[in-house]
Amino acid sequence: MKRISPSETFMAAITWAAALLTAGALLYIIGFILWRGVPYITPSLFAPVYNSINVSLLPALVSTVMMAVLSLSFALPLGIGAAVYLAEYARRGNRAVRLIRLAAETLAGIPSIVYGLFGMLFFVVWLGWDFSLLAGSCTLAIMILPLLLRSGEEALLSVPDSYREGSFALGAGKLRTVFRIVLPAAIPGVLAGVVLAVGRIAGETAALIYTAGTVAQIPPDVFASARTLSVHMYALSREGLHTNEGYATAVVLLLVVIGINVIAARIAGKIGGAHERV
Amino acid sequence: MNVFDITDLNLWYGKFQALQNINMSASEAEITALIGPSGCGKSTLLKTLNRMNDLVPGCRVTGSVCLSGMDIYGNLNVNDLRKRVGMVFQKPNPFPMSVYDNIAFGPRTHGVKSRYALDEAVENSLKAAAIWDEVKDRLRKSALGLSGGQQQRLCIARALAVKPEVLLLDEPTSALDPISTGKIEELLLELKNDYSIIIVTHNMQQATRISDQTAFFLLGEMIEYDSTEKIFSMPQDKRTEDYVTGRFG
Amino acid sequence: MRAVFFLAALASVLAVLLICLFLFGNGVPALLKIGIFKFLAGQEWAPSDVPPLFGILPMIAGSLYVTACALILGVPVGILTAVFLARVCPPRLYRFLKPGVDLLAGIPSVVYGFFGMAALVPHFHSSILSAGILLGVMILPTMAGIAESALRAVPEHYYEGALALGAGHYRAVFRVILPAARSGVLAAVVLGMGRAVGETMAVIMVAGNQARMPNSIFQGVRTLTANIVMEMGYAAELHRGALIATGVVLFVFILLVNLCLSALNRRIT
Amino acid sequence: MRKIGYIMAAVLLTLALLAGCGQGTQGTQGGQSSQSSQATPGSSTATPEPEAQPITVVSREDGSGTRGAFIELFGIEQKEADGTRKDLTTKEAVIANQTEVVLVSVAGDAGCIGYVSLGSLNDSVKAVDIDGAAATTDNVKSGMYSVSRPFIIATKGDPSGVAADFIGYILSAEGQAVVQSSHYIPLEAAEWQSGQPSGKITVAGSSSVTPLMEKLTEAYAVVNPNAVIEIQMSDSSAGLTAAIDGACDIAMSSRDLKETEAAELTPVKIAIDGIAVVVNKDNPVSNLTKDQVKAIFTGETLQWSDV
Repeated sequence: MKRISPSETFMAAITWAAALLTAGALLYIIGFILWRGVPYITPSLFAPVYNSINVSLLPALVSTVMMAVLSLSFALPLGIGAAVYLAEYARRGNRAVRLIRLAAETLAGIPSIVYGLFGMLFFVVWLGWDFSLLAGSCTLAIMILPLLLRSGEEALLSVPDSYREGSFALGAGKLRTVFRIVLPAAIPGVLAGVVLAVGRIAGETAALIYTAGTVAQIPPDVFASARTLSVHMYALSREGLHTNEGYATAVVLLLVVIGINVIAARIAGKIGGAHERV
Repeated sequence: MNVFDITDLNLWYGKFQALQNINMSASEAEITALIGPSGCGKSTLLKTLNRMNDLVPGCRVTGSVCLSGMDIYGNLNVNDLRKRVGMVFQKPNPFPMSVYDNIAFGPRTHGVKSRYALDEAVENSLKAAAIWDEVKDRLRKSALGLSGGQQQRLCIARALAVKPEVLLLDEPTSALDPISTGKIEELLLELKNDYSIIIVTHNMQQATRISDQTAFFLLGEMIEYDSTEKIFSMPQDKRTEDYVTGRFG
Repeated sequence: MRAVFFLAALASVLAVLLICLFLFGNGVPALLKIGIFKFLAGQEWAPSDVPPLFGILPMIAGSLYVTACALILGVPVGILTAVFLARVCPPRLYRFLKPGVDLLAGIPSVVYGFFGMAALVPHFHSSILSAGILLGVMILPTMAGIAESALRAVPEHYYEGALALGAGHYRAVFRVILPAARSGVLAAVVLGMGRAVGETMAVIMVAGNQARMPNSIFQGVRTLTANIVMEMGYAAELHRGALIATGVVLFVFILLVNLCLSALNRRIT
Repeated sequence: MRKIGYIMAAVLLTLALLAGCGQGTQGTQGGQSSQSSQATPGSSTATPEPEAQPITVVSREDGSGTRGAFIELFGIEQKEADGTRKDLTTKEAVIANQTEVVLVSVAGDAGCIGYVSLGSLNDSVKAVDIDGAAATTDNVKSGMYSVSRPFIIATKGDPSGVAADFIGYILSAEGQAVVQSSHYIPLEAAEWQSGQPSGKITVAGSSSVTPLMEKLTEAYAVVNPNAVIEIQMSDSSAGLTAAIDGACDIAMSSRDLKETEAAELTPVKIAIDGIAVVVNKDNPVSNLTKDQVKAIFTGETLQWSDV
C-alpha cells in the first residue's frame, strides 16, 4: 500500500468536508423550498393578470426577464469594454488602472440598500423617471458592472499571449486581434460572470423596491413600475397572507435561474470552439 | 537585390542595450541563419524585422532597417509590414479554432472574402507546408488536437497563407523531436526559392545543413557575417571560432 | 477605438462618483446637524421619539460582529470548496455540483431569510450566530465561483512542476496553485465580504434587530443595512438624512477596506 | 477508501435533502390555508413547561403604523406635557419588519409574544383576550375590544376626478362591504354615485393597508372600468411623504397623521382594524390586562410565571 503522508489525507479530508458541507447546504435549502413551494404551484399562479385573490406571478416573471435583459444590455458593453481596456490596453501599474480597479472593487462592496437609496435619489427623483423598469434596471446595471468587469478581465488575462502574438504576426491589427481571437477565447469566462450577474438580478429585492416599485403588472413600457419575482415573493410573504404562493414563486425563480445557467453553459461550449464563419 | 538592409541599428529595453550598431543585409531567395549564445540578441534582432518588439513596453530603436529599400520604422503601416514579413514562433501557437479557420484567419484579415479564394489559399498553403495529406480530412476539427510537429507546420502554413515576401523563424524546431525537425528543415529548403528566410537557431548542424549565410552574435554585437561554409570552416574572428567549435557558448 | 474602451472603463469610476455625490449630498447635512461624534458614538437609536436620538454605534458593532462571524464560517469553506471544484472534483460530480453552486448564488435573499427563520432561529434564536451562519452560506457561492476561476487560471505547468518534485496532489494544490492564485482568491474574499456586509433582507429576519450593543453571539443585533431598510420607508426629513448618513458610513467603511486590501495585494505581488 | 468516501457522501447528502423537507413541514403553514394537513402545532424543540419560560418580546419596526398605534393604546409611549415623546418598548425586543416574521417567530418559540393586525391573524398563533374581551371584529365594532386603530387615506387638498370618485366608492355601502369581507371593521356607509371618470392614479403607502386596498381597487374596477389605479406598497410615512411631494395621488396609512403631515394632507378614515396580541399556541395564558401587556413590552416582567 503506497504510504500517503498524513498531511495529504488531512488536506484531502478538509477539502472533501468543505465540498460536502456546501453540497449539504445546497440540498437542504433546495429541499426546503421545493417541499414548501411545489404543492402550491397551480395553473392559476400563471394567469396573465395579478389580483389579490389569485396572486399570479406571470407579470413578475415577465418583468424579471425584462429587467435582466435591460440591465445586461447596459452593463455588458461597459463591463466588457472596461475589461478589454484593463487587460489589453492599459499598462500594468499606471494610475488610471489602479483608480478604475479601486472604483470597481468599491462598487462591488456597496450594499444593495445603498444602491436602492442612490437609485431612488438619482433615477427616480432627480431624473424624474418615477418608479420604473428603467430606473430599476439602471440601478442593477451599476450593481452588476463590477461582477462583469472582474470576470471579463480574469477571462481575458487567461487567454495566452501566444494567440495575440500569432495574430499580430499575421499583420492583424489590435482591434481585429481583440475581437476575433482574444474575446471568443474568453467567452466562457465572461459568461460565468453573466451567470453570476443574472443570479444577482434575480435575487435582488432591497434595491428594486425603492427604484422599480412594487406594482404587479407586465410593464407596458420602460417607464412603468414593475416587480420582479423576488420582490413579488417579498410582497406576498410580507403580510403573512400568501406565504405558500411566496414559496411557489421561489420554486419558479429557481427554475428560471437554472434555465439561464444551462443556456449560458451551452453558449459557452459552442462559442468556446470559436468557428469563424465566412 | 537585398531583402533587408540594416544600418547602425541599436536597441534598448529600458536601460539595457540589447543590440549595438548592427550592420548587415539579407539577400533574396536565401536562408540566413542567426546563431550565438542565448541572450546575445539574435531573437531581438529577428523581432525587430517585423516590429514585434513594439509590443514590449519601453523598447527603443535607433538606426534604419529597410525592407526592399523602404524603412520599416518610417511611415510603413506596421500591419502591412507584418503581412509581408511572416513569423513562426518557438512554441507552436495555433489559435483555438479549427485547422481551416487557423489558416484562413490571415487572408480574412487582409480582405479575402470569397469562399472559393479562401479554400484555395488554405489548400495551397497546407500543401506548401507539406502537411496537407495529414490534415485534409480534418479541416473542421480543432487545431489544438494536432501533434507538436504538425502544429508547427500548421503555423508555417498559416504564415504562408498571407503570401509574405520574407519568413522569420525563431528557433522553430527547438521544442520538436528530430523527425519533425527534419521535416521542417526539408520544407524550409523547398521554400527557399519562393521566400527569403531568416532563422534563429541554437542548433549549429541545422545552420550548416540549410543556411546559405550565417551571422554570429555575442552580447548584442554582430561579430561575423559571411557565407555559411566560411563561418563554419574558416571563421575570421577568434570568438566565432571558439563558439563554432563548441569551446564555449 | 482605445478611447472607447477607456471610456467604458471610466464608467465604473463615474458611477462611484455619482453615488458619492448623491449620498454625501443628502447624508452629510444631516450628519452635521446630528453631530458626527454623537452620531457615530451614540448608543441610543430612537428616531420617532421627540426629541429624536440618532446614535448608530450599536449598528456598527452589529454589522462588524455579523460580518466577522460570516467570514469566519464562510471563507474557509468557500476557498476549500473552490479548491475542490477546481482541482479535486471528479468530472461526474462536477457536472452536478458546479450548477448547484451557481444556483446557490441565484437564490433570492428573501428565500434565504425564510430558510434561516425556519431552520436556524428555532435552534439558535434570532442572534448573531444564526445571522452569521446564514450569511456564511450565502457568500459561499460567490467566493467559490470566483476563487475557482482564479485557481483554474493558474498555468498547468506549475502543478506539473510541483508533482515532478515528488509533492503529493494536495501539497501541490495548496502549496503551489493556491498561492499562485492569491490575488484572485483575495478578490473573491473581498467580493464575499462585500456581499456579507451588504446583505439586508435575509439578515433582518434572523438577526433580531435589537438596536443596542450585543454582549454575546447568542444575543440579537441590528446591522447598519437592516437599520436603513427597516426605516427607510417611513423616514422623513432628519430621520431620512440620518439613514442616508448611515449609508455614507457603510460606503466609507467599504472604501477603506478596499484601499487596505489593494495596498496589501500590491505588496504581495 | 475512495468507494467508501463516495457512499458516505451520498448518504450525507440525501440526509440533508430530507432534513430540508422535514424542516419544511414543521415550519408553520402561514396564510388562510387551513386545509393543509401537516400543520403541526408548536415549535420543533421540546421546550420546558412555558410557565418558567423567559418572555421573548417581538415588536414591529420603529415607524410602522401598527407599532405606532400599539404603543399609544397600551401607554408604552410616554408623552410629556412639553410635547416630548419617548417609546419605552424594551431594547431587548426582537424587531420584525413584516407581519409574517412576527407570526413565524411567535409560532416558533413557546415563550414569544407579539402583535399583528387582526386582518392578518391566522391559526398558527393564539390571540389573547385583552381585559376579558376576545379579539374579534364584532368586539372591536361594539367597543368591547378597545385595541384598534383607523386605516386612513390622505390626499393633498380636496381630491378630484378619479381619486374623489374612488374615495366616494370606498365610503359607500359597496366599499364598506368589501372592508367587512376582508376581516376589517367597516364604518357607516355614505351615499355615493359613480361619475365613471377616466384617468390613472397611484395609491402608495402602508403595507398593512395594501391587501385591503387591492381588494377595493379590484371591486372599483368593476364599477368604473375606465379608471386605472396603481398600488405602490411601501410604508405609512413613505406614502404620506409621497402624497406631500405629489409623487402619488392617495396615501395609505395605518396610523394617525403626525402634526407635520396633517398640516399638508386631508385625512379620511376608511376602516378600523383591530390589533391582536398573539402568543404561542402552547402558552396557557389566554387573557391579559392592558397593564400586564405594558409591563411585558416595557421589559418589567421577564418570566411568564410572573405574569
